[in-house]
Amino acid sequence: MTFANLTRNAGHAFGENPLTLVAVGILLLLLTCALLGPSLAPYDPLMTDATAKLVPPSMAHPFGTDALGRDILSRVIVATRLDLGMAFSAVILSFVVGLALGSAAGYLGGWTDRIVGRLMDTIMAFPLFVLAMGIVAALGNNVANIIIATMIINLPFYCRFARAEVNMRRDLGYAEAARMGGNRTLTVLAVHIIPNILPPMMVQASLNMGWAILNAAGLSFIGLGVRPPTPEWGIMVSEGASFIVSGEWWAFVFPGAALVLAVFCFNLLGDGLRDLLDPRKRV
Amino acid sequence: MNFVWKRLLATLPSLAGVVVLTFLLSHALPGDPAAYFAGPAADANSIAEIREKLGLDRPLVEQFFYYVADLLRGNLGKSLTTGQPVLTDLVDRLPASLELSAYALVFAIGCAIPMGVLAAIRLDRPADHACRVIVTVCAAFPTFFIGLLLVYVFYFLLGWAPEPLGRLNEILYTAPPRVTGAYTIDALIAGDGEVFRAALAQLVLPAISLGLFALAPLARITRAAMLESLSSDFVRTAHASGLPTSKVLFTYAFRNSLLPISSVLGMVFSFLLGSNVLIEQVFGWQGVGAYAVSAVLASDYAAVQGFVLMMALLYILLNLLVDVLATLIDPRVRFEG
Amino acid sequence: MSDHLTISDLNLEFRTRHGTVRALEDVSLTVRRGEIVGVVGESGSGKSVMAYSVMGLSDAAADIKRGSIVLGGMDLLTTRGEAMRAIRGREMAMIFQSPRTALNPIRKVGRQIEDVLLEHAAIPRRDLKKAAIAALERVRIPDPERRYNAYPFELSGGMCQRIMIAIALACSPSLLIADEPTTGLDVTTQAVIMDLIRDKSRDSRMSTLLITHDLGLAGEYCDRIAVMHAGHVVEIAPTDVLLAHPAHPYTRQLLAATPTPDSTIDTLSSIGGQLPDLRRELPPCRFSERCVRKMPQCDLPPLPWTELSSDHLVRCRVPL
Amino acid sequence: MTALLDAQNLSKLYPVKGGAKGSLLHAVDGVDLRIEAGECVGLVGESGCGKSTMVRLLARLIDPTSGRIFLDGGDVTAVTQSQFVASPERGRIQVVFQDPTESLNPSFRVFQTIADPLKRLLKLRNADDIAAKVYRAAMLVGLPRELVQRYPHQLSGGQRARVGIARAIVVEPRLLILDEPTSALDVSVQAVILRLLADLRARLGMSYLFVSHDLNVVRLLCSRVVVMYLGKVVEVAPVEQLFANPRHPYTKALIASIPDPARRGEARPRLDGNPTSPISPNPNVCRFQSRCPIASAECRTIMPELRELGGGQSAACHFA
Repeated sequence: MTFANLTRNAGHAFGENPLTLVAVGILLLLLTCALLGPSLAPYDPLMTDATAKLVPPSMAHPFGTDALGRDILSRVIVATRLDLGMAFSAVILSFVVGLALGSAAGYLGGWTDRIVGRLMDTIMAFPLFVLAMGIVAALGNNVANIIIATMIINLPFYCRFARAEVNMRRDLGYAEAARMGGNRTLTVLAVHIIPNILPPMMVQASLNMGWAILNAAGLSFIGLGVRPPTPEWGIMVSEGASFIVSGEWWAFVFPGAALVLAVFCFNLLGDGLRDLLDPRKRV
Repeated sequence: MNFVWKRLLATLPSLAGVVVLTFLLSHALPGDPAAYFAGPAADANSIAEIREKLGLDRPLVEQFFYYVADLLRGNLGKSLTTGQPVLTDLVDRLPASLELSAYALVFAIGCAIPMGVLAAIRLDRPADHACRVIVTVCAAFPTFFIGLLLVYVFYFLLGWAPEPLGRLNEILYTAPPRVTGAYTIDALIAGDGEVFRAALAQLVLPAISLGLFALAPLARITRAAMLESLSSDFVRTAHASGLPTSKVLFTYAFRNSLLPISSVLGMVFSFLLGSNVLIEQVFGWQGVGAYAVSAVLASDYAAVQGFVLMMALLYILLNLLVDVLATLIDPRVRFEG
Repeated sequence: MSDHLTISDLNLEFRTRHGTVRALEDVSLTVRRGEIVGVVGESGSGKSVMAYSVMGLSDAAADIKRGSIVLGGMDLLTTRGEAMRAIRGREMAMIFQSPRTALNPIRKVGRQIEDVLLEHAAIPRRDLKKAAIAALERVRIPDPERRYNAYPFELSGGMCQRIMIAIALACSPSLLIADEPTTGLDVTTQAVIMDLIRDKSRDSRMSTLLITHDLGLAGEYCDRIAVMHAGHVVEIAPTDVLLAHPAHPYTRQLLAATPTPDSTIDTLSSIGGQLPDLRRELPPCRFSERCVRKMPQCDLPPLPWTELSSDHLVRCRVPL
Repeated sequence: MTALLDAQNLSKLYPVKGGAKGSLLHAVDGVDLRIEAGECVGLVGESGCGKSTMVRLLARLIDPTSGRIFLDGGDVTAVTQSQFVASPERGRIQVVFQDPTESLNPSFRVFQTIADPLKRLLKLRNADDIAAKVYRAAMLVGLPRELVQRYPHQLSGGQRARVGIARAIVVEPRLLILDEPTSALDVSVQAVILRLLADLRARLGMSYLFVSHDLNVVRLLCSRVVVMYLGKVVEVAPVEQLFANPRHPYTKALIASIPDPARRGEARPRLDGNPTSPISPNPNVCRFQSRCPIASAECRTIMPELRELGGGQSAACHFA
């Protein structure tokens, strides 16, 4: 798997899996909402309207309004930036830290490997969502800590992946040849090995993005991190949940659907990216 | 049996890691744990008092020893919200969570493995595509959202499911005498069919919501592992030897797929135990998850810490079980130990 | 000797996303009762594809366009499903390269032999173990009672290949297909395994098809050799004839490229060009683009079989 | 006269994971090896005999447990391998690795692959100088100019092998270690590469250490052959003498195992029995004893040392 394969297989991957194109479409929509959110939203997401509480979807409010009369469509749009932002920051952080720790462990072996391995084992010894809850509870209930918690529970995946990939390539002919060619340990790792593991790592990251979104939203759903009235999908679902028993479905369905759409999009992108890089690995 | 002992020994570092990490979460982080333990309403005086009482003014290492010593005595501290020892609270509520998770797991395994196997055997045919769609959809739905949707459809719209408020409608039924703590089992032990049915009815929606999320990774890995086995050299040998299709599929391909499947089970347990928290929230389930959420929101730190620790122990135990099962499947693991 | 396996005019294509690969074209080959026939060719020549079509184990993307495969009077290409399954393992058996992965890693080797016996031999269950141990004995495995309980990962590559042979020969098939059985094994082990295969086929008058890329190996163990190039059988002859008087230019060049105890670096010569891309439109003779003796008539279809003697056939218009 | 390469009493022992305490895998055990300037030495043995560990030791990719390596009389083991990487000595020994696919960085173009050692070892900075040397190396190995800007996956196996050789010779080493350079190639390609290697040696005056499991290939290029068995050298001899009169029973079996159509049907010695484990072997027992047809009580009490037998031949056997 190399970047060169990427362009080579692009045609086939898109041709055979049109869903990837759909995912790219959803991604563009999400990115637009995330970047331009407030200016796209028809209403102020925080503006309450006592006269229009729990209005069903209509022309004026396509997604209806919530218990305080706020426009749900506007809130869903504006929340995109926060939800994707939290997941994306967490994924980027765990990607970078995981790559650094994992490749050091995989390439150097010995004590580095043992310490890093033990650390990751300890994280993995917890049910991850529970650990995230514990971390947020300990560090303090705010958005930054949601990101940190999500990053920590994602870390082992990147770290182990990078370790395995580096370890596998360390003794491969081209790494040994690089050493024969006068590359020092760090150069072999940085110039010859890491560029070759970036593409599979990126597939991993893309597949992971959906999971990160679910985790961040899950934490908000139980009341951690984001505080009302900030628009955020998880918290909106949680607020809307109280009105199910009285039949006001729109309050929880639309933010929930936004979540599903985002996760769905990144899962498909990850699958598509994997096919692009290595069509044989398709499962 | 030798292997089991070795594997048990191998969990010790994990256990140690878990204990250290939970300790660090409460003691070594920024912020004043004494303030946490004292609760939001405490004044400076009582915080200082608590700090001394908890030994928080002593060096970290010393505190750690006290912490471990307390753990060994089963002392997880007192919960602020319930006023009871945390251990009592947890033991009280654990069966509810376990019961729910067990049903969810049975549901997930029961659906995912046949689905994955079928998809692999019928590769690129309608059954495979259907499986793929189900898996993709399940993987994209947050557990809590599925739960809410199911409640809306099956309780509000159709009226098939009972009201999503806990484990048993306490107005109509009385809980069976506690033996295991799991209502369905206790009801059966008490021979009370009506309560059993009622408890089961309460379980259906939350168990399915929980199970659906675990279903996706399991079905995915089953399909992948089966495909791997089916394209392996030894399955080719089995075909070349003219063995019956059923034998090739089960004795040769499926048995070999169990190993990768069991290695993903650990991940699935992690999902289940984590999502339990969310689902208990949605269905008003009186389990440890709901207890932990209210503790977190009330800054009831001893309770949260106890919960995290217990979940980690439970998870380690489950993984141990899976590993022991894996050795029964694969002789190589036994030898490499 | 009578013909036991007859492959005639076999045409096989693979449908891939990059186009149709014409993997076999008009392949004909016979194996007589008790004879060892070698099929020699470089990678991509189609020798394994042919072997798999005999066993009915072709890839799902393979499409047999034309031709027939007859084993002992039975048309294998029209035999399907259960009937084919009954033949495999009993009438014909196959051994593979990399024997370690060809055995089920989590099943005792003794049980894997029993699986075949249970299916094809009328042996009562209580005698199965004895029969399996006897099968291990027949392939000269020392201490067969202990090996019965071994898992493949506990055995060496050579030992695994003997187990494979024991599985293949468990029901005394009349045809054995050996697909590169010693590739990846040490040369000393290779000799032991090949001796075993030769002895077994001699003992029981079993026909053997040996697929290999090593002309030297085929030369030592086979009665006749078929040379394949780019999906064509280009020459078939008794071993000594083929080695001494190759008639096809490809055979001759392959011989010249194969190091033997007598060759020197100066006598070693290579074959120009590469295997043609089997997805393209190809000339009648698929070797013509690499052939130094190419003549204008080589481009005229159809490519004939030239019979140099009753036993020596070559697919070349202008044989040497 | 000082030899180009002189390895003395070289050992590499690996601790065994999960084994009994203090158990060591004896990969290479007290090996002496001399290579004269301009000489081509073959190193043969079965898989697991320590050939590839020897390659890595001599190439200074790993540090020996004990022993010294002198290059042109200078001790290159005086510094650790990680310090050695940057020393000017590094360029004087280069390796052509076994699998041409694995040994090329998939994300480097051919040009980058060949240029990398120039930049690192010769510290060349001038782009024109680098390009000149890269194209010259490509020309030497017969790699067409237009392929130099391609990625490895766009090349055939033979072309990749040429790139691997070009990368090794571009820094003009004195000693080229060839680690099974053709084992992954088809015979027709193998022939080309072997001739290329012979030609390069003549033109550039390098010494070769040619590592292979195939004696027929080794004899084409080498003047002297070293035979290893389980980490020990069992026989050293000029190539013709080794084939004509092997003295160690292992060498005899090895040569007898080479498939040879000329000797079909001849009864030749075969190696059976279980090889001794390389993990902490008894130092007073001949390593080959368990498979040896002529082993006696002496072999189980005294480890035979390598003995000079005259004519440049030596063997480690009591009965040689």
